[in-house]
Amino acid sequence: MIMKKLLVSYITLGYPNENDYLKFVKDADDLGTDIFELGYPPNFAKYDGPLIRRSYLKVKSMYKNFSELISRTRKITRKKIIVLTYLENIQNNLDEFLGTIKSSGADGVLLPDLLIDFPENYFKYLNRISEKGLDTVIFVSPFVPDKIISDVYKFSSPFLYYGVRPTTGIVTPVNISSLLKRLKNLTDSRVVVGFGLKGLEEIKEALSAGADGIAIGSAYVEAFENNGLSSALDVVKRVRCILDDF
Amino acid sequence: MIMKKLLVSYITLGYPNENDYLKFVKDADDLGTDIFELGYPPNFAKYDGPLIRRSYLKVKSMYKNFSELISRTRKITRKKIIVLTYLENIQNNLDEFLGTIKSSGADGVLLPDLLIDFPENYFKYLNRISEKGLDTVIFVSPFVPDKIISDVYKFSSPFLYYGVRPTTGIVTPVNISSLLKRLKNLTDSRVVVGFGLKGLEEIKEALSAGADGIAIGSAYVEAFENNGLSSALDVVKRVRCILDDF
Amino acid sequence: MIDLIPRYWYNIVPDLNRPLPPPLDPEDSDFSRIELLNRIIPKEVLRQQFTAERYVKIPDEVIELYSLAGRPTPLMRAKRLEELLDTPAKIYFKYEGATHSGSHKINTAIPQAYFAREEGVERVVTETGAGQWGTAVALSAALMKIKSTIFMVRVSYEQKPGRKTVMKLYGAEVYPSPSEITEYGKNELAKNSANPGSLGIAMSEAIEYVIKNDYRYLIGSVLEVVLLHQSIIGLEAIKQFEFIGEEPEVLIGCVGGGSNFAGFAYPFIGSKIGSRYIAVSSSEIKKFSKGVYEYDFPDSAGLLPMLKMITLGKDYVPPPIYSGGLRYHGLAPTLSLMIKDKIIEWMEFSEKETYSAAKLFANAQGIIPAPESAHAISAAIKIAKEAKEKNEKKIIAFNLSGHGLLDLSYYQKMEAK
Amino acid sequence: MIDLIPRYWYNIVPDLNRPLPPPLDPEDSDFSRIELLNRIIPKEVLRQQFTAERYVKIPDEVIELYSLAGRPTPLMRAKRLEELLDTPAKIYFKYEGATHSGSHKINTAIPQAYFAREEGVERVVTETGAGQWGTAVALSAALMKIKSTIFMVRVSYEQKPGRKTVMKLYGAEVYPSPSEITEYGKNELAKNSANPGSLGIAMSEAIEYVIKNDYRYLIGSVLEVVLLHQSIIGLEAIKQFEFIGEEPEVLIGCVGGGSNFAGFAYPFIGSKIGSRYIAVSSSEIKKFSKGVYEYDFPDSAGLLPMLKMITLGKDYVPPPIYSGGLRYHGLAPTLSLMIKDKIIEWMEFSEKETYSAAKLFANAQGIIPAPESAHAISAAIKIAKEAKEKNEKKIIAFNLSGHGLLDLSYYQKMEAK
Ligand SMILES: Cc1ncc(COP(=O)(O)O)c(C=O)c1O
Ligand SMILES: Cc1ncc(COP(=O)(O)O)c(C=O)c1O
Repeated sequence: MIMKKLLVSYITLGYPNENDYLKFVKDADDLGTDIFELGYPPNFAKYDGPLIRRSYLKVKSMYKNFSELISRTRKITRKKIIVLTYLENIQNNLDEFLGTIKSSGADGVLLPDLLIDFPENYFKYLNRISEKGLDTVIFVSPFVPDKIISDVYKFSSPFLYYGVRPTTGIVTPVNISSLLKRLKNLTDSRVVVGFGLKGLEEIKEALSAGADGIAIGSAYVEAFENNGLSSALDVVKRVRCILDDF
Repeated sequence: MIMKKLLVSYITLGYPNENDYLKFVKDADDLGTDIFELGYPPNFAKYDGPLIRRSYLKVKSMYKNFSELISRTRKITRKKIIVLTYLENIQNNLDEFLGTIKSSGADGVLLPDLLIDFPENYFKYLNRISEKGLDTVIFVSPFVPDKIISDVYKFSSPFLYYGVRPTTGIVTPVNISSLLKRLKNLTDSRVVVGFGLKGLEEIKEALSAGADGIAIGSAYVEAFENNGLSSALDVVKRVRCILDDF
Repeated sequence: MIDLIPRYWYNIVPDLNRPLPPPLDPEDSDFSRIELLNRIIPKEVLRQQFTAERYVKIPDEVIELYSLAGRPTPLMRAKRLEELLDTPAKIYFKYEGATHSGSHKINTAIPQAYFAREEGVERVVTETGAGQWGTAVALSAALMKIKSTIFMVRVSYEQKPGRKTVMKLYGAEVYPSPSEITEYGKNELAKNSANPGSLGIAMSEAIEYVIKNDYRYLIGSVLEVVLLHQSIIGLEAIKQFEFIGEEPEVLIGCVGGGSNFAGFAYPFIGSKIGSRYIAVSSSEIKKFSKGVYEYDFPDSAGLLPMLKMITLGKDYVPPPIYSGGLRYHGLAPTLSLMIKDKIIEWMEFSEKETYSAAKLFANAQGIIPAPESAHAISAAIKIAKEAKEKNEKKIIAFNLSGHGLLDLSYYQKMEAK
Repeated sequence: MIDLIPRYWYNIVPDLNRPLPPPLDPEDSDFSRIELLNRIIPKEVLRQQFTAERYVKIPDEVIELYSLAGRPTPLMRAKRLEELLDTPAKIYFKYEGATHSGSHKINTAIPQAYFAREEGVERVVTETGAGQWGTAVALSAALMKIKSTIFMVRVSYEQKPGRKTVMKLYGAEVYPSPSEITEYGKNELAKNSANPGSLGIAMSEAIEYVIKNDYRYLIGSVLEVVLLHQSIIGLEAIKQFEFIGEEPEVLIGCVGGGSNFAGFAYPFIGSKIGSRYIAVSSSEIKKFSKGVYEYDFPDSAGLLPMLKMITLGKDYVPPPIYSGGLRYHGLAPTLSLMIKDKIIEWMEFSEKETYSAAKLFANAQGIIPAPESAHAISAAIKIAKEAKEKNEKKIIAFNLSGHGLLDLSYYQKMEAK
């Protein structure tokens, strides 16, 4: 049985304004997003590129309560909601943070700095997250050694996130298929590929190489920046189309 | 059958004076010299060392007619007489020279510069010498290539002269046995070794390596210079002893 | 002989014990330095910089050029050094000075120039301090039949005419830096017309020059892609050790940015050969004893992305030791990580100790080492002496990263001291 | 690799077409120079000088030291040079610059120093012009743990500090010649305190110093024993050619005293491999076009026996071309004989032609050749171009006798012209 390919749509919570944000989630859901990844602004989004960093800056100046935004999102979509933020900023009040987003309707978290900056005790964090009834989407990249991937992939749910480039939204040259082939040898999780995927060709390449889904984020933010909501939704349509055609 | 080892005694014609010279020849004959080599002073004895060169200088100032000395030598010994001189000096009146020494009683000639300085036409000279009824003792050395030795050794009679050092009377380090082994592979002539042989050890080494005889010259001249006739004759005795003991 | 040259480079990242912190922009940045890399570094080089492949195929033409340039380099036994030290240890060294550029730098200059030419670049640009790297780039460009421009720190340009001559002979344009060629250089000269220059200034000029003219920049150390290319050293050495039926236990290299050490030691670490790996710096520089592990810029101008590494700070002004190649403030991220995790040990030796080691080695083995490489020799001698005390038959191997034939003024100066 | 090093040197004398004229004292001489050799040259060296053995065993320790010093040296194909010349010919070269002393000179310095030490000599002495020979002697003495003294032509001593530094690093005492150390030197200085020196003066000082102190003198070229030791080059090359399954047809080398040419070409001649052998000198020196074949002294002071050779006269004052190693007045006797007999051809190239060839080669193959060696390159290029005209797939091989890393002032000077 060939599984349907996942479309994971990232959007920064409340971006570019509450109205457009909620419309985007609703329509993106309708257009075939399988899972939402919501950016919860950290102090410094160090592993993100300038587009997403700009979006964080913007929303930080607009809202006080991001959990509130999660609750509102929860109301308009039944798709899984994964909250993306940096462990660095929440480690001191982790349980509280996890409790809040859980009660706001989030299904899981994605912490891009988990493996990199907490190499000694990421297992402890994984436990604490699952104790709160939340999934963890584990973020791996070409910078994560084989051994670590083998150790952690089982704990990633509902998929394993593979960032193929050093940062989001910056198109550096990569050989997506060779990167993915290596990863698929190490895991039987569903793998969603993200970080600067650009153009139909790259998405097709990822799918051909065995990606189970695609994460899109910077491309939405860029579309919003340039031509607003409808343009961002166009991106959703086009990507879904490729996924379905595959 | 083991052949008796040859003692070839070189002496410069008339050296150091006629009286001692004739006595030397006579007694050296009695003491077991097999063949005499008589130095006929050339203009420049280029392949000889300073001892023999000095002896040439001396006799040149003493005598006019060296053939006459050969005749007198002939009268006191029945051993073979080989006249040593340089082809360079006699090439222009070769037939006359050969005729003269032949009629003075010489049996052959030894021309150290024959192969070296007349590489294109030494065969012609060998013929002219044999036409005069004289033997040629061919002089070879480590400077003579294998091919030339193979070509000429048959024409050397009554033996092949092997000068193991670059010049007479100067003791440079040589490995006599290896030099001789090489030569014996190239020829089945009787090989007499000379040029600076010094000390009993070297003579024994030459004999062990297959020399059929030993040529002594500078050692006599040196003995004459230092202690006169009896000392020179002592050398003859000692060498003969080694040859016979071998 | 060409058969001894491996067909793949080795990338240690998939074999690390923990994830490598990725390159970063600083928090207050208004542009992406990672994006900027796209405009200055050849595409394939950048791809290799961020690859997760354990083995990266070496293009056939690069293998041929490696062969032309003197690879495989010999693995030699320093038997006479052992004798002089009267040690039960065996000491081997891999001799990178046998390449035609005289150091390991050619191992990465060739593929970088190759990838630049493959994408149609007409000129490659870099900076050089002591001149080893500039020489390697000039030669590689000549081999690729493309042009090269080298910004050479002015004080070296003036004091090391030999290196300059070599680069020019290979057809490079060589400018003393700061130069009038770039805005950055002009500014520096305006501030101080007698500016002796620095690697930081030269690097900034090179990058500016590349951006303005759409040339490509070649990088001499620190980045993972450079370490990847340098792995040819260790991969060859492993085959050579197999050939002679020995297994080294201690592997040693000197470190500037870390590329020759990593190139030598990583393949052994990856193959689980050896039990000690020792990176050596200078006690005048104190990279290890004073450096901190944090995000910092690899270049003084801060045009490149920040890397998490052991660093003395991008504005660190090194003391004027002769080993130009060790005066760099940072250390390759994978190497920094493994030093941090104590998988790799470190040592530091003074210029004086190093000079004695160099002289001892030259007299024992006949090779005049580059002053940088002499730091590795110092460590090998130290370990060999320890082995003597403990009467252990240790097998020690170090990387001799370059010869010192163009560093004779160092020997002259040290001899006079 | 050590297995590639032959176990025997090859002596061509037994394979000549005619006898080699022996060394001579001049007619008016009151002492024997051949006898004097006994007091200045190590015994075994002298024995080998006058040997008739075709193969002379190389002592095991010498083989080990050859290996230590970088032997076997690589046989390389100059494929990119072929491409640049667009020739159907294949061009190979034997790279003697890969030895640690940087030239072929080490091949004879090692055995000479070895035989000196074996007979208990505490110090070896020689002269040097450009410095290649002095470097080789200093290194060999260091390897034998005996002392060395080098009389270095004063003008080189002052203009080539690099060479001097290398020799001193190897522990040699280096004196500018004329010096105050010898009577000969003192006399020369008394005549002219600004005397720039010459090889002849330096050689005379070295020999005087040897005789006075009962040291031993090492000789760098011309004598058959030196050619014998150098045969290691060609013997290795023959094996290397067998290994790659090729047979060279044209063999080329530059000539000063003749040792690197002979060392390379003689084993091929002896094995009847090849059809053309080309010895190359400089058209500024005109050794071939102006030299005569006659007995002459190998040294200007006339302390050594006369040799029958092609010579420009022992008092010949060469023009100041940079190729110091080619400025010698004579040519080894066996080589002279075979040139005379047209078994070996000759060519001469100007400094300008040679420089272009050197530059072309450096850019094609990455190696900076010694200016002497560049003469061989010039001839190889000439033959390759002829092969192109005639569309012949010739196989050309030349000996690259040394690298030019310590001759950079030559490149600088020629570049500026
Ligand atoms: C001979 C030599 N060794 C070592 C180094 C240090 O650099 P890295 O640590 O990248 O090998 C350099 C750098 O210039 C060098 O020239
Ligand atoms: C590099 C090099 N090549 C060639 C020569 C010429 O000497 P030979 O003819 O003895 O090889 C020399 C002599 O100094 C030299 O240094």
